[in-house]
Amino acid sequence: MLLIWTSILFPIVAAFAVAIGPTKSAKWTAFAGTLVSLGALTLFAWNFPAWHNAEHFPNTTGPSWIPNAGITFSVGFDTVSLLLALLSAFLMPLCIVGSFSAITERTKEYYGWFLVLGSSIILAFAARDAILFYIGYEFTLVPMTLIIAIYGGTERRVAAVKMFLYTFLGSMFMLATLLYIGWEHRLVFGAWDFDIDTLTKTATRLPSSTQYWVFAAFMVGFAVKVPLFPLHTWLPLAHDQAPTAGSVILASAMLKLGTYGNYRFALPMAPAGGADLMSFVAVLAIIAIIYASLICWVQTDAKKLIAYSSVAHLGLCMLGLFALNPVGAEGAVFYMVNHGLSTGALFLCIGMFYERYHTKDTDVVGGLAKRMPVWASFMVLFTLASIGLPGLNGFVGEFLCLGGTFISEHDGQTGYPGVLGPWYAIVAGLGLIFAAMYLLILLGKLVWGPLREPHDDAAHATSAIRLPQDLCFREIAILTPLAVACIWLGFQPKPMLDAIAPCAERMLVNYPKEVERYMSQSAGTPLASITGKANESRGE
Amino acid sequence: MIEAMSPRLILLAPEMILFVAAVTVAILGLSKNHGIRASLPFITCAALIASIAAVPLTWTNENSQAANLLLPTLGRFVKPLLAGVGVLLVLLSVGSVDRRMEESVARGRMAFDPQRVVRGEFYAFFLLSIMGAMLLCNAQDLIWLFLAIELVSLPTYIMVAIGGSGNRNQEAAVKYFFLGAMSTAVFLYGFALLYGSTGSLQFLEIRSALATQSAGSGIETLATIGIILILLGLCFKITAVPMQFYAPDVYEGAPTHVTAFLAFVPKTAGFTAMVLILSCVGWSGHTLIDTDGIRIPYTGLPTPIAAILWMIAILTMTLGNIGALLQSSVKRMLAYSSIAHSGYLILGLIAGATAGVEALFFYLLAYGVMTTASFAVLASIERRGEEINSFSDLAGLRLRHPVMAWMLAISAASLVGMPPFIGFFGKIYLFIAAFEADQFGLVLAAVLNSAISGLYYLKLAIVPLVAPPSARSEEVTSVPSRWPFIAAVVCGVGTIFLSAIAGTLVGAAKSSAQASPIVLTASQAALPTASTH
Amino acid sequence: MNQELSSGFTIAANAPIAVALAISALLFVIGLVGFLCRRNMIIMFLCTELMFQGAALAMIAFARLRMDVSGQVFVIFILTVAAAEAALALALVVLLYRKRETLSADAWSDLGES
Amino acid sequence: MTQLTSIPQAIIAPELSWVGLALLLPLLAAVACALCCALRVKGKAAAIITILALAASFGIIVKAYFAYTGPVQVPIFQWLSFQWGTGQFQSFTANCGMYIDTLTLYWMLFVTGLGTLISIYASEYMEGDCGAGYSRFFFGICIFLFSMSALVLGDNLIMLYLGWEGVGLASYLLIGYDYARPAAVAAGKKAFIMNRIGDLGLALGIFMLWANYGTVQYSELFAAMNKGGQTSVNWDLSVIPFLLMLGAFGKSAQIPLFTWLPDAMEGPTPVSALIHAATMVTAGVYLIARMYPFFELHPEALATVAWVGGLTALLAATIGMAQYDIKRVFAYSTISQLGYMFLGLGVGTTFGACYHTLTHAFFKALLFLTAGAIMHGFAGQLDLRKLSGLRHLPGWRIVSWTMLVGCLWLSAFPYTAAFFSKDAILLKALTSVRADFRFLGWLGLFTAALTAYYTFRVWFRVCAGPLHFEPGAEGHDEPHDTHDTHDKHDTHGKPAPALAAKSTHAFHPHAPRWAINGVLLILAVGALVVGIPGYNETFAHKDNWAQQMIAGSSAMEGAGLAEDHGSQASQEHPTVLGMDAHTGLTVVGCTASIGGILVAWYLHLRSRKSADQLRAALLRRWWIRWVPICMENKWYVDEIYHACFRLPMWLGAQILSFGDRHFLDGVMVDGLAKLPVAVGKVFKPLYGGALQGYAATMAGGIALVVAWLSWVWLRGFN
Repeated sequence: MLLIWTSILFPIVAAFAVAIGPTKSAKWTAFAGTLVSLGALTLFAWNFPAWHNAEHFPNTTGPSWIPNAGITFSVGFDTVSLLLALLSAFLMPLCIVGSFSAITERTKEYYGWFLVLGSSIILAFAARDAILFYIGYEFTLVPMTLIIAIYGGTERRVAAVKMFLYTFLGSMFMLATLLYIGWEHRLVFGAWDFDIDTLTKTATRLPSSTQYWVFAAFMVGFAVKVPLFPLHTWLPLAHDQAPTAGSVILASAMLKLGTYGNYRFALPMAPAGGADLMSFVAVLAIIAIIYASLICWVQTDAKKLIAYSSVAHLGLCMLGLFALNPVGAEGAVFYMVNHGLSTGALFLCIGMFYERYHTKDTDVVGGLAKRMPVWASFMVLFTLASIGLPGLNGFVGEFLCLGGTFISEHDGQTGYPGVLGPWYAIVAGLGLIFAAMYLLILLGKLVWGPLREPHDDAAHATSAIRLPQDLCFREIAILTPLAVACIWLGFQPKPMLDAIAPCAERMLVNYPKEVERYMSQSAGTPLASITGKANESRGE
Repeated sequence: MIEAMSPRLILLAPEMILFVAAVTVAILGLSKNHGIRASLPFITCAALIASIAAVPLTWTNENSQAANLLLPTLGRFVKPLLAGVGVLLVLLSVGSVDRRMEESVARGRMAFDPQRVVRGEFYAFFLLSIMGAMLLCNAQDLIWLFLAIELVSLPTYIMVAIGGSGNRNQEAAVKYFFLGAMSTAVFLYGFALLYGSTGSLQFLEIRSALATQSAGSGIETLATIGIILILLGLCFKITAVPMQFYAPDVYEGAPTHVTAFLAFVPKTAGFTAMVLILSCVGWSGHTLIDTDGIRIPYTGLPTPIAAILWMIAILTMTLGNIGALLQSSVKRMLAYSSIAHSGYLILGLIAGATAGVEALFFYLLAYGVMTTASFAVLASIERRGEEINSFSDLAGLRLRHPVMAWMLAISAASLVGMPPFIGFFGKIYLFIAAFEADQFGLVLAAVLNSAISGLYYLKLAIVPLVAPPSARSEEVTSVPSRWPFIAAVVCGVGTIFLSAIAGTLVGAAKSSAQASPIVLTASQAALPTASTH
Repeated sequence: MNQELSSGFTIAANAPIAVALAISALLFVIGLVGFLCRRNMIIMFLCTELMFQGAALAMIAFARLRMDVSGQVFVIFILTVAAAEAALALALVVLLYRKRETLSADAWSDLGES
Repeated sequence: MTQLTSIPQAIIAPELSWVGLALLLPLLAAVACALCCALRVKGKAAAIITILALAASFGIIVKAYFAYTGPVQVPIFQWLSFQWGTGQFQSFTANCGMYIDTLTLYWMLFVTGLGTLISIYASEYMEGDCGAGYSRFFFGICIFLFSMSALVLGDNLIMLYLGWEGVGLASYLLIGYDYARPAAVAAGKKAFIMNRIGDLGLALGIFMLWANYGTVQYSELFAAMNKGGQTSVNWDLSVIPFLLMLGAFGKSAQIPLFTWLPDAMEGPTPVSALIHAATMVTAGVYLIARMYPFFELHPEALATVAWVGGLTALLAATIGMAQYDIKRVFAYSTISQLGYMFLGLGVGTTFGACYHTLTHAFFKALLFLTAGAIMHGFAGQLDLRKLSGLRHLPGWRIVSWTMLVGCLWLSAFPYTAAFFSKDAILLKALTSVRADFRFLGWLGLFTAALTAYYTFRVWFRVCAGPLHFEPGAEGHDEPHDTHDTHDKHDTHGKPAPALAAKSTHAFHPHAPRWAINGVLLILAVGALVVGIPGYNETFAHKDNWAQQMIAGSSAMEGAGLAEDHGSQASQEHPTVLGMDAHTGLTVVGCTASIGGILVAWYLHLRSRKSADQLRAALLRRWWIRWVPICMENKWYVDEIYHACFRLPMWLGAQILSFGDRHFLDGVMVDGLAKLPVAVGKVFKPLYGGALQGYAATMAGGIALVVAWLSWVWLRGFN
């Protein structure tokens, strides 16, 4: 409890310290702040009671905040949220160190906002009160918007405004839905209460038609954040314009808020709606995979490419989530963490060569393996992790997501019937091929091949801090932990899988019967055509 | 009657304090001594603070019971609210009334001339207007209501005219005055019709009369039309459709500190009056839950009233927001935003009963603080002695006045409803109230509108923080007086701090919204009138 | 508005009430129309006074109908307030006339969406 | 198909976990090499580490071979496993463990053995860029050996998949070893992506197996098969073999996924020898042999494999006939031989396929290494028109003669090891009851003749005849290894081939030294040795070692031991051309190979002009012209793929990215954002600024309300 609040609030304290402290020490203050936050969270995770049992939200209580609206300060973790919070807290100090050379003016504001961003993300993951979650979820927009709008590229203001408005619109729907469920709870129990478990209990009691709309409204909110096709267009622009560290946090932590929202709210709260819209969301996810992958293929801007690739990857993650069986859910949650690690690392790598060449255009720069072998080897490693090479972290998530989708249609024996199936898995599996294609093309242009460098040394002159040709110690120190994490999770996923399993099951507890209901009545609905196609794949 | 008089007088202690202070400042304003003249705003502040202190002392239950008011506890929250925001508004105006004259007197370019000094009057009218708004809380009949509203309005006309110098504020004054007079006539006629239908001016009697009407063949058409006319007339005070058209011009033309005043005090007065009128009608059965969780269908206000309020709410928030999108003038934009916020507030009116009214007053508090914050920032900077107007003046504000830039950003974030600022909780409360009234449609509209409002509030935050300074904004300096700046900081911090104690504030608002026990005939509770949707 | 007029008849069956109400409504509308049509600010103000008086007349009529004095009391207050407004209006008009040497309301339309 | 004997069941044997060192050592060596890379070690430390590690793991495998008693399953640690219930289908278990049976050992023996030898060879071959890429090269080798061992040793299909993609990665890294050359990079990319296509099939096959049998562990799967196959429910199992097949085709470069292998020759020659000839490309054969029982889930599955194999063999052979680059000739011969193996698997003799894998591993590695030695000596020269009579050149005799050995073996010269292995396959095909299998058998024979021809075309051109050579020009289109280039930037200043031709006599090819020669000799001996099982069977009529090895494993189905009991689906008295099958096939096979060799001798040694005349003659006749053209242009397969798949997809991608930026974002999103502004403009006139305008609007509003009310009343609202 205390540790959680430390990890949430200490960054804010540090932010104040940064604001009033001298400019010179700002970055170190920020670094210390994030380290303390990470340390507190790690300490909490170290003796976290519920790693292996299914006890939901262990040892969490909270003082009441607004009693007559049932809003409390209660925070707590289950393993999934704890993992994601750890991921964010883990990336924070890396990002801050990564910004040392990139951010040269208005540093105090930058680090201050970065700390606030970190704490609000952790708050969102830690909150067990829906409104508290919303506060964290929504407030991340403010620092991120400012970080993009102040420190971003040439179109930074457009990008920032678009990101803000797009996600804001989505989350307003989400808020309304939360309040609606709260109201339903108020109807039944006569008092407002926003405790997530309570809301879940209430929401699952709603008639399935209501749940349908609840789910749809949630999806509007979270699909923007994930982002799910066709609501993804803010992401490439934001990533393209954001400073490196901003991109890292955006991709690794903020997008996870969307998938986490699905895991924590949309799916468990409206199982009937989830069952009804299962194949619809799955189809969107698959479209996202193929669509984004194809776009990646023709991108020449390295950062945009990674941005679109994370659209594709999170599409796969959503697909696994909506396979609605433990395999898919395990894979999806695992994939959230892995995507955070590998994509974040890729953004860091791109940023590092951007700091040296001041261009992200793979037609201009290339063949850097000769110039920056160390950078190149990290780049290759993270790219392979992102491709999903077995033995690296990406594989486990991808494989389980696809497997979950594949067996989703498999009747009864898994205990989790579903309407997806082999056809979904096959089409989504093309994404794996595409991923190899565009990421290897990126490698081929950027890392391999004859050396190509922009000839104007003006670019180098402008860089405020002279950087060595290859990575300096600081940069290696940033990438190494990520690399270790990628490899370790690839070779030793077991503990994490065991930790996720009970949560995944709890999320899906209502689904078997709901999906049965849906399948029994789905004949004739427009979605049934898709499902029907999946059924044909049985070849019987 | 007589024995009921004394508690009523005691309840009026805050108003009395303000009245005495008003007379005092009006006289002191004529003093030759510059120091005395300079101290007027602070005397005003002192008076307001004193009246805040007076409320809890005097507003005891037995007093309010004895005063047989319709909403016996209304003043307990609304009066401190008015006075509290009033203090900030006074700070906002420090140094801007009579500024030219005071400067030239200080430079000795002209002798002090009691004929031309207006500061005394200004603060007197300031206090009187707030006093009128306070008096509303004690209104027990239509006459009192009418006089109180007029007492709120008339001084504001003058404040707009004398608060600053130049043509724009006089144009604002004339528009405000004439259209205000028209709206007054409208609700006056409404009073007449209501009186005609119920045969009494006393709220309690009107309420029971209407109760019996609705228990019978429904509320008389005459009364309905009367109430609707009253509401439409009051829409002028709260800048709601269809009476909001004056607002952009007047807010833009009036001096910034007066604009801030207009954006809060008349609006609060208007909403208080509306609450009083609508409590006469009674949200007879807002959603009732029996123990099994079975929902008794919502029978709220009579259909036409509810429907019209419904339309007014949606139109107001929508027109306000889309109007604000087009603006290049900050004050005009804020005027539209205040229109939009009235739209949100009407949700509370429709939801009604305790939940809606408490949400309404809580949101008024939030709105007062956050909108005052943005006006305070505008009031604390100027360009070549003119008050700043366009966004391009604000560009790159952070370079010279970082704190003000941040305050503007904070107020914008709060106005858009970004957690964890106070505006967010205000919105949550309104939505909750609307849900309790089954007004899902209104919630949806409000949600969409908040999203739209993001378009321009974001501009208000981004321009000072991010945009590079323009040629115009290079000339922006802070006004000589530091007090507007202090007010801005107080409000900015307030938007964050108040959200931490939101629970307490809501509790206070709740306690203020209880209606005096209504004599609901059982038949009335049984008869469900038509649902609003 | 037939039905509530009829109800008026039922309460006290004497015609003048309806007439008075009609006249009050007429006064109000005349005032409104004049307010909209005339450009001279003083006349515009007088039109608002007309609207006030329409309301007042209705009030008196209802007081008569209800046999209740409070309506008439209200009228006295209305007159007072009207007087106060008149004073204010004249002061304002004079102030504005000094600026522009005209009483036309159109002279004051610099603000507004352009 | 009914099953006679059940697959031997594995027992859990944790005590054998020391075999895991065969997995661990290459991995540790890889880490060590990576360290060498990071520390920029100048010397040959990486090579030494690698050789030691691989030799050690070879030793371990040998020890395991002698310790072998029966199939065992050796758990190591839990990898990718979790459960959400107690039911059979409510868990997913893919641990890091080993499944050791004879098939595993059979494969691991030549994988680790050849791995060791070739890394010895490479230690000299690559010495040119000590300090530069040397450690990186051996890092790749170690990664490869680790992945290959995981592929073969793994006790479940996920481990196999791990190795499957791991070897793909290794080949990607090693093909693109010389990353400065776009050709090499592109080749690596192509290899990885085409393999990925196969991998998807494999992955889907694994899912399908899991969905139907609730496990991906060999032991449990085989147990399920022994119980008579399908334990699950509703799904058509018959797709499983086809999905697995796709993976095998990708990895083993069969139609339709074979085009990556020739390009892979861009890599250094040891890589080509180890990965793209001897070991990795046989992973497909291993997969099918390992999962052989499941290929009977669909009657036509094996037939498909057979057809694909036979056609690939022929197609690759025809292309190989028309290539001038030695390594490419050998590459296509590899594809062709792999085709034989698939043919063998398809017609039902896993023994033949696996035996051919073994022999092929040796002689093809040998051939590639000789080719590498030539490249190494002649500055990357591989054009067989520009080299001649090397055996007259001092210091090149070993290379020439070992190459001859390799060529004889490849052309299945009578009573060489390859002769027996190829016989086993063709015999099975020709004696099959199925007519199409018999046809494929004759096709295989024809291909054998072609093979003999193009193999000896190379040898007669390069090693025989008058001495004459031109050095290659490093760093241009010719595949080359970085050894001779002391400085990359100088390569651009190097003389063009023509110029180099003039300076022939100034150029002194330096002969290979002991490491290369030694390895060549060992391999030649090895190529002889692997013939021994064949001799035993044919002359001593003893049991064939390879056959026993295969028969003891899950591939026993087609191992042919059961065949003697006449119960297999083959003719009672199989005959070829009326003779007893064995003799007949011997005769025909000898004829085919010797005939091919003679033709090659005439065209490429005796009168080399006639070869060109023949080509010219063919080109002159319109009705036959297409044959040489298509053969020289590899039947335009790459171009067809480009036109049919890559180009349309690329265009689609362009359209999508344009649409995403300008339509979805530009029109839909921004348009939606502009909507409120547009609506706002509509209301602008209402705020005109005229006092009475406002008054009128307000009055109008009130009037509207009143009008609405009265309308409501007229139709009654309660």
